[in-house]
Amino acid sequence: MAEHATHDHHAEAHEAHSTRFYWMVGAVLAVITTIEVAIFLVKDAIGHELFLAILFLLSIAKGAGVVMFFMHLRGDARIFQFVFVVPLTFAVTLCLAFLTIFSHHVGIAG
Amino acid sequence: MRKEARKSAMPLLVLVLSCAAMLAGCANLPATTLYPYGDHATRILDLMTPVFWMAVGVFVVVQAALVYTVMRFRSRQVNAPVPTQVHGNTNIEIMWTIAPAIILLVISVLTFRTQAANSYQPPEAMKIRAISHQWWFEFQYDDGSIVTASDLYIPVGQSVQIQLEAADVMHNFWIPKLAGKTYMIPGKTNYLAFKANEAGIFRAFCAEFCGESHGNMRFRVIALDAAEFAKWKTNYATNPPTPSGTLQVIGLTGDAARGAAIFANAKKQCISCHIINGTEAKGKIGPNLTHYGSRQTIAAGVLPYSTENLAKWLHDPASVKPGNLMGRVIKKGMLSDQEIADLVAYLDGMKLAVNLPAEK
Amino acid sequence: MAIAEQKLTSVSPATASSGSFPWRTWLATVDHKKIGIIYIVSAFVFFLLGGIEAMLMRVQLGAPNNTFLSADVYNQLFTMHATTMIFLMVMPMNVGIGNYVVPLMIGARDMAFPRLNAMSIWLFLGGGLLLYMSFLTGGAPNGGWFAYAPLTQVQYSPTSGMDYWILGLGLTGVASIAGALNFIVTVLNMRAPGMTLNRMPLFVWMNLVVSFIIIFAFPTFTVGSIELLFDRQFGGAFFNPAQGGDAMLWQHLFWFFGHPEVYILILPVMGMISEILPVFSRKPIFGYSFVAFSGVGIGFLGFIVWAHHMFGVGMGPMANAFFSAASMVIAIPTGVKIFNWIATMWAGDVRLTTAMLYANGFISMFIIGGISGITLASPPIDLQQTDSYYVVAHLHYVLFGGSILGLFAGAYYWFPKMTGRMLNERIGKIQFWVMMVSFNVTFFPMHIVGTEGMPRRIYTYEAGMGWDIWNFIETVGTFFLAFSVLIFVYNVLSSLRTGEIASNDPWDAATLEWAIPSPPPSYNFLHIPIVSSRRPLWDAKYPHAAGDGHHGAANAPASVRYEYTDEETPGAKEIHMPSITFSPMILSGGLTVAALGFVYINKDILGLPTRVAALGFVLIGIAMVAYAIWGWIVDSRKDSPYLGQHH
Amino acid sequence: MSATSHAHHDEAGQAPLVGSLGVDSRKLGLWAFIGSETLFFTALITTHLIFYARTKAQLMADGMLAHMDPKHFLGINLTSVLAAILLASSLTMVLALAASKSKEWAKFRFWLLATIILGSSFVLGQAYEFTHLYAEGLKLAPQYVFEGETVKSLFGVTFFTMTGFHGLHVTIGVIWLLAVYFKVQRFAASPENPMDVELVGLYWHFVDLVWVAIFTLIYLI
Repeated sequence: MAEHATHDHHAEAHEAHSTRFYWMVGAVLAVITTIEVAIFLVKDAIGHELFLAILFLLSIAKGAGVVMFFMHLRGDARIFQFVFVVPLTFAVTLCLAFLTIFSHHVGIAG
Repeated sequence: MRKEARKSAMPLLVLVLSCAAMLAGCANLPATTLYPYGDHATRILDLMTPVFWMAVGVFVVVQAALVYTVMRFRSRQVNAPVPTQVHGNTNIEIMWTIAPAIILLVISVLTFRTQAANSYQPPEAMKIRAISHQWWFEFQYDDGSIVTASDLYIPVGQSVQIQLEAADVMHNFWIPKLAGKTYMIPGKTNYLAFKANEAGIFRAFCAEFCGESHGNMRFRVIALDAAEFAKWKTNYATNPPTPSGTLQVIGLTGDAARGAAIFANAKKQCISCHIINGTEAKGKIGPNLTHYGSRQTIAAGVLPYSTENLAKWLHDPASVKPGNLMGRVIKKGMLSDQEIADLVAYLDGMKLAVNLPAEK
Repeated sequence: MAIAEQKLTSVSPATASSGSFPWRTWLATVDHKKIGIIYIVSAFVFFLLGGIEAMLMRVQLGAPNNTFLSADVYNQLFTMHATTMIFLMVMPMNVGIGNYVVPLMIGARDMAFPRLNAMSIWLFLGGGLLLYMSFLTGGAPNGGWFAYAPLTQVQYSPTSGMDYWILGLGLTGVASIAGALNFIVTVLNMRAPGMTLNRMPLFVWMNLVVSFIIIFAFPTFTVGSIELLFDRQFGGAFFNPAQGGDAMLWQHLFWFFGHPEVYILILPVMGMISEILPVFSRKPIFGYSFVAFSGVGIGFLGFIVWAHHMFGVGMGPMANAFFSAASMVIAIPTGVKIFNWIATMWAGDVRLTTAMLYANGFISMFIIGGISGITLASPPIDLQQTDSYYVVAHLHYVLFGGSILGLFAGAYYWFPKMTGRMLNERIGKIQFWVMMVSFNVTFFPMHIVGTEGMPRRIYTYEAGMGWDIWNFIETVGTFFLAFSVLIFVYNVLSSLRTGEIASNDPWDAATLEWAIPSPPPSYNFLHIPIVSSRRPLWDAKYPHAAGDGHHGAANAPASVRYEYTDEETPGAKEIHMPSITFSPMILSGGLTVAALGFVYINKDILGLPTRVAALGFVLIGIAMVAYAIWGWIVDSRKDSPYLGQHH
Repeated sequence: MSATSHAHHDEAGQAPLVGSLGVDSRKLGLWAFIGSETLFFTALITTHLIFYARTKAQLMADGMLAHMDPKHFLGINLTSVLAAILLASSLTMVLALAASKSKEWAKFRFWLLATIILGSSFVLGQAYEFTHLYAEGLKLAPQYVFEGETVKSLFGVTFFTMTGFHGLHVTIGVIWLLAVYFKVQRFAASPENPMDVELVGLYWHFVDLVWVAIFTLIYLI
């Protein structure tokens, strides 16, 4: 039944991740970190908006790398993705909502 | 049969009570939200009324459906046959998903209209600053040139914009008959604009729990006709006359002049907290006591104003209003009865010549 | 092959629990049923405490300018009343019933993590005791259960009450999160073969939803209270505007948790109602998936409406409009549930047992609470009603008229399963009517006084406001309400001794817990049942009326049968159940001791001695935790499923 | 994958290896816990961002942002190293897991020990950073002193609370790693070892993930 399917898939996903693969992921993440630091050092040259854009993309890539390959969320049972992605969505909502609300106090109850 | 009667008793009782509620609501009580005298509160009532009737409608329909179902299908024999096993019906589900959605849409639209009207801040509105303290309200006019407390004087027929601030903890500014609540938040400034339609004295409260004497934090709003209001303002701006005359209180003869001396006497502590315009009293901690004789209440709405109550307050502030600051300084017996009588004579002597409207 | 139900007279709980009370098997238990009962009993004790607090407050408010209570005591009482009823009564009562019933309903032998389960109950009790200790140590928390800043800053609330509140609720919070994780894994991973998600009983569904709400909502509260603790003790100023903090931040963090919290309180009860109505209508629930998914929907929406508790703080009309609309939307799934419940009874064979009466009382009262909720969701109306007694009426109609009436329904429904004895139905019905009437007498007038301008949380009010008569009526009502609770206590105590012995399936019910003895043996099911529909037991009894509706009749060979088993049943000995252990209790005790230390960690009550003692408590607590974890690892190895494998 | 490879519904009445969902119960529980922790750290980070924005606005108003920005406290040299350390520890962690699955215990011990050492050095590095910041004038107090000038700001409070709780999580992680290390040392044969390693690994990677966020949002931006 369906559960077995996921579970075989699950097993394969792990065989796929050989030691060499982990080293590669690690290398990529290291490179990303280096770039992050690099652009931080030249941030005045490239302008704030571009700096932020690149930085966000890089760190999202970095986080995604850790979650998908080191934590094996990619290819693992779907339930794990659910219990991680749903709160992550709430978390992002919370962060953005709070930053908006606290950016400026209207001062009218209405 | 008796069971049925009992089962139907419950919603019946609720209906009776809600009728009682409506009747009770019809009475013009001191703080009811159902007898507005201000535009802000009136618009809220105009929104509340249709919503209330929709609510009653929904209530009656659903409760009736519930009671009818239970009574009609109550098991009548011990081993009745297994009823038909109905598992659901998508069309019905969709229907009763949409039906409430429509009602809510209507309510929302009405709501947004009222929000727009009530949050509008008229540029021509008269600006008044309200600062909440544990546990009393301070009011400032004309950038602080007029400072008073516990009585908020406003003109009738002109929009006022209250600038709401808090000196210590969070408070909530509520004049049920004039406007809905707005919080007074330390570190933030809120604004509430409303207009009184009729002259009158209105009850008002702090509605947010703000510590020990939250229950004792009230004030009065006094709406005066434009002319009368102008008069009040000019009178208030002029310093009180030099104290003179005597007053019979708590069986003693209080002397205003002596009272003034006691008040000014640093040892008696009054001036370390209170201001009286045109005197040496420059304390900023407590309420400004200028023209105190015209106050509607004593200790921020705890006692109605009277020379007896004022004496009672001065005798032992802590017992009148638990936890208040003055009670920590002026302990029972620190002022002799004669001193109290003199102080009362002094404070009561400072009266403004203003014709006050009736309580509404 | 309808199964003939034979009365069980052999195993009577009286004989089972005769002789000296087996303390050890309870204090060290990891059995979800025993743990559930400890939850239920302790939650009920807290219910009585919270009720006493409420009555004291009502006496004070019974007359204007009353001096029965001092202002400060009153403030402590309303703070503790709310804190108790929310965190120490309704939540743990839901958890307790869920703990007992959910594994049975899904055909499991225990929760996924029995020791973690034991830790949760002891941690919850530790937190509750810590909270109540504050009464004896210089003042209970007095800042309201919402603890609005900056009133809860140390300069405005100098007693240790709020520190007890922070740390006590911290412990219960950890217990709740641990419990929720346990429920999630149990429901998702411990279901009997064939018990697919869309065959789960709705009570299980709601417990799953609520568990997710708990683990997603509690962290913001935890962070908020940690920051508050830093403010009060470690020189922070998160919520202290005078030093650059922000009072609004607390409110947003608190209500981001606080609003989902109200669904944590109500959804499991809605689940109970969705079990009870079908059984006593002898019909399946109407619109199973709509009822289930409306619960899920409410759970999700609950996370985007928090600021409707703050319409008055000046977020502006646009923000208010958004949160207002979102809140209104929640009324739709709620309405769907109510309509489906009524439709479930429609054309059914409605048997008005006490449980069924309470279920209907729940619906009837919840409708009122829901409707008053709609008015509160409209910002302009809310600005008149918020912080007035209207809100007190609203929240009691959903929390008492909702949660607590529903919990009584659950109590009458599952008491036979838990104790092996029936509750007395006649007394039960009397209690129901006394409670319904006195509940409305107590709380309905609050709508009126609220509309007439009575602010909430005031310890006194002046005469002549038109509030006196209603307040007096409310106070009288409270005493009858208390009386109805006493009737229940009497019913429980007498039924435990002399109540009719309960068979496996006294209500002719549909779900798995009724297939096994009342009370069930430690291992629950001798043979793990194989499930092929939403009403496994019903389908076994009434094959001609079987099936899920959309699958037609049962589509796979089910193996659901009554089991008449006990600890001596052949084969029972071979079932390996986790062995009892004190480690969870020691761990919870350690955390409680450490929390007590933290209350005083930076206080100058006796100067240095206090700090030293506090530090000592913290260290002892940590040591106990370390010791307990070691013992825990040893025990878990002892009956690790991996080592239990044979192949 | 060892835990799932003995897939069958056990009669042990205990947390089964693989339940009705086809996953390991402890792993499911830990993932849900990580989900909960995500919101915990989000709340802490959001608090910090809100108050940093406020400090910045206030400094900008006073025209002091250029030289009084609290970010001047946070040299990124040390933090970049810390970030690299934690990232490396994630790699060694996953290598240890792989080794444990292929039952290469020598390799496993090496990589797990490496993870422990890297983790501990992160904690030490953070301890050094904290003492350093205290010496420089950034304290757990609603103001900081920078070049003799005092600025009213919650930067210190929010920063230390947030990074402190992350550090606490790393510390707990190190203790957990040690426990697993010695447990495997003691019972090399026991079949649940790989799952024990996977669990501590998940937690460890999550802690690393939080640092990725903090490093970007707090240090770099």
